[in-house]
Amino acid sequence: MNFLLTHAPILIIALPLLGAFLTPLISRLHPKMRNIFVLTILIFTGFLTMLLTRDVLANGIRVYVLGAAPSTLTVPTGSIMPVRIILETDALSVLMAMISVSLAFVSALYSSKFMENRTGLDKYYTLLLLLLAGMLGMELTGDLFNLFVFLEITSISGCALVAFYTDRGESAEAAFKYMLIGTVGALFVLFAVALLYGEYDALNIGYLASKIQYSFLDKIALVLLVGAFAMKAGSVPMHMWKPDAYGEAPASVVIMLVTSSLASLYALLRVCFTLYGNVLNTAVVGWIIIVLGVLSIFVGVTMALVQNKFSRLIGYTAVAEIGYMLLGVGVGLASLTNGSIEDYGLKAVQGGLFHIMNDALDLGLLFLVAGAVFYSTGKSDLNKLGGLAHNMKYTTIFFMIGLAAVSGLPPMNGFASKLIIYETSYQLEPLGPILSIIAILSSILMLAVFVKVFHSAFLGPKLKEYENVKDAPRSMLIAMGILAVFIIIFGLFPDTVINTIIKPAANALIDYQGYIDKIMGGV
Amino acid sequence: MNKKIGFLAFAVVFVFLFLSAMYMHPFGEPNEKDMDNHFIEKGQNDTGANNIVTSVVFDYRGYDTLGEATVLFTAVTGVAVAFSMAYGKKKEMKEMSKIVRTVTNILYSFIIIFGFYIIMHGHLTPGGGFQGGAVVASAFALLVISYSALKIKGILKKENFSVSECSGLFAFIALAFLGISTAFFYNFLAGGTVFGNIPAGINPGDLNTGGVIPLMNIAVGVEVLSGIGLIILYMFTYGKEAKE
Amino acid sequence: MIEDFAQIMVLLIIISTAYLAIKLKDLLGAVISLSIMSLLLSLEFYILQAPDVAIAEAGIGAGLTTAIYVLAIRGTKRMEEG
Amino acid sequence: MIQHFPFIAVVILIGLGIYACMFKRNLIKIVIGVSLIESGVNLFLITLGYVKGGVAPIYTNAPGTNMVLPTPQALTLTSIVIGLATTALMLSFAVLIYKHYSSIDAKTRRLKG
Repeated sequence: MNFLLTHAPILIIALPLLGAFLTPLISRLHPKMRNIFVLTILIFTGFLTMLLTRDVLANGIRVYVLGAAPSTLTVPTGSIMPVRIILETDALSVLMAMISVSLAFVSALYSSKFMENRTGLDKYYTLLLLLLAGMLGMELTGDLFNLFVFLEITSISGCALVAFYTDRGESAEAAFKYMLIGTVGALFVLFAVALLYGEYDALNIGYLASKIQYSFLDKIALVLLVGAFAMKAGSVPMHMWKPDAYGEAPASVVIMLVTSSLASLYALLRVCFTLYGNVLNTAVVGWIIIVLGVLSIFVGVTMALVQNKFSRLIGYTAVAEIGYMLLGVGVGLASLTNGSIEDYGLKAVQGGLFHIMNDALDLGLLFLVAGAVFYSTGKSDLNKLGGLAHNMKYTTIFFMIGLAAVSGLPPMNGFASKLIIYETSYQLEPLGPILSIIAILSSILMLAVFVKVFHSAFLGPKLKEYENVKDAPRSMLIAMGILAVFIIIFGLFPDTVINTIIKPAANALIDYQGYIDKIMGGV
Repeated sequence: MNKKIGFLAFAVVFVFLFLSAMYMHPFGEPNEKDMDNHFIEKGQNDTGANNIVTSVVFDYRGYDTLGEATVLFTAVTGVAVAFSMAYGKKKEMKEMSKIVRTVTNILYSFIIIFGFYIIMHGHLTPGGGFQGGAVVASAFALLVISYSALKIKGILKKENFSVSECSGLFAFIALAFLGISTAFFYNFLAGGTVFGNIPAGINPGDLNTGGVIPLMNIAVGVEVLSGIGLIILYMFTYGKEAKE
Repeated sequence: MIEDFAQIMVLLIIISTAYLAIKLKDLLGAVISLSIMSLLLSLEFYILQAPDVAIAEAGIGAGLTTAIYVLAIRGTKRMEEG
Repeated sequence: MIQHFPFIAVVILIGLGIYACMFKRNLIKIVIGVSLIESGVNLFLITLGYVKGGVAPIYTNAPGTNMVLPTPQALTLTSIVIGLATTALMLSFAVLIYKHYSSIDAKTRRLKG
């Protein structure tokens, strides 16, 4: 147990990688064995993540130095700085890792039936594991270049999965677009990393944070990093890939894509709060992020109103949801001055982080419902669907839960986190009340959007062509059920969740000094 | 209108980049070199490799290299997904002329041997798994193009490539795992008997150095040559019909 | 001095081949221009004392990437429209 | 000016690449643009690591011990292989798009970016 705990950070990343390398070999033996193998890998990874989470919450930040003897020696003897790649996991990283692993498990469970009739499933599962490994690598690493490498793994495996329905031209298009955005974004990240390297001759985030001077080149690097990660997260100026990719990919993949965009958001937060935490003019950057967030909310909701393809519509609401997180975090950043933060600012960050978690659950559930509808009826055009509630009872219930959660109705989790964001952004000087009103109004609009969907797809008389439609198979229902149960639990006991994991995560995000000290030790 | 906004954005980005170039330190005189000095001074002692670049690639930043190999693997899987459906009829491509084939026959074995030489000497001279793997893969590309792909399917099968790609990667990650009693990617062979000699200073080069680095070079070389070979085979067999 | 001059020449040719790679309507020509750029880039890497990277760029950038481009052009269309 | 010339060359390469990505409509041209950006970034990394009068960081029969920085070379190696991977995947998507639409012009459909 102790061994596992010592090496947990790397094992969490290496296990899915190992699984991915072995999946093509194992699928030659038997398809069933492959599914079991993938699920086993995911369960083990989840177990290790849980172990790590417990440890980090109890004992604070954990470092793991790759290739060093011993594995906690961050600064080697005879040097003044870390030279090896260091994995640094704090409460925020483990929160994100938990989200990624659990959604990957749900996705694998769901796909065992959902993708059953497709060919090339060995590649599908390989890519799924690679996508998970990429996200985990981004979330647990403490090294900038390593972040870039795993960002590439995430985006490449993501687009290969978007193109998985190769019999449709649209999916290839969406994949190309996603790939272009991802690659150009990643190259910007690399350029920024190179700029920072050229100035400080270091790649470790903690060390760079302790050295950074906010010179002109640092500012350019910041702009490039924020731009690239915001692009990958799907915030407004570059959100166009998102509905395309989410609309064309298989539903079980989309929930992984949602978490991968959250991983990019995590990287954005890491850059703003930790890497530049020491020097940042937080008010300006905070307001930029707020503006991006509000624009995303606005554009996402208004575009969702006019869509008539199920998954594309949810794709636009995903843009809006990213906006809510940016809003929460931006309010926190704007109120942060010289390391001390206003009370409402801290709460806003908590709201934003809580919303990250809830967004993954809510959107995940909705995408899975859309996938189930597609699985049963073969259609995703909302104008052609109707009266599904008669035959697909469980799916309808899950859709109602997801609808309530995503549009922020009590007692769901979405309500809990959005309430925090409304309250805290209201207190921000000088434009706070307006922000909060926009956020509330957009939420109501979102409810309208989904009620429209509910009405047209699920309610109404039984349509003739859907007379023999069956509800989704059991494994898909279980997958949706897991998400629904979490949504309700988080909605009923938000305070417990916030106190156990969100609060430490928010504190870890703001405490850049602790992050630096853990790397630099006594030096 | 749209184009104008695009052009404005482009101009802004370009000006930013240009300014950053002007603010860079003078060419050839880096401000800080603490980390790199550590690599240059301690590299031989820590990893046992003469080629410091290789020791950075496979030891100090070996984990990045694992990620890099994974990126290639991901892309190969992605290409396989993209071409998983055969469209239309496969058109037999004509072989190249007799001269080309003869030259290929003579050349390809030399290129392959040269590639493996690069792989094996990665810790001593410029080169390594990635470069050597690419050279071997280019020999495959030569074979595939000068003979028609359909003709040589017997030897260059996608399944074989796929298996060797996975095994190369597996060997790589397994080598990383073997050091886990100390740390993942720990160079556990350096200082031992196998590949364990530690060179010091400028020396003519000794194959028996580098710890796990030569083994990792071979593993990565196998992965890269079969990965790129797979990409070329896929693009060759499915990338050609649908014309006219 | 002579090294500086050689380097500037190489960089200028790199830029002009890159410009050609964008400008040419014939995609095959553009790709060959790109491949020449890669070769010169690898020469530049060699001048900058990076033989490892030079080998990689020559093998991967100039050789294999070009092969993949050519195969892709064979599967699509050779000329750029408009 | 002259001592910044390698950096300026990098910027021009990246600029050309971004231009191609933004304004070209042919998918293969867009991929060529991505390749150009990538080459520019690689060149940037290597120029960062150059030390005047330095030799390659390889001890085998080295002419001296004033070496250029090894880290950027390692990073560039990684970036070159990643570049090959992304280029191959994007080109295969382009071929796939051509199979479906018999066109690789971005403007004929809603694809633009």
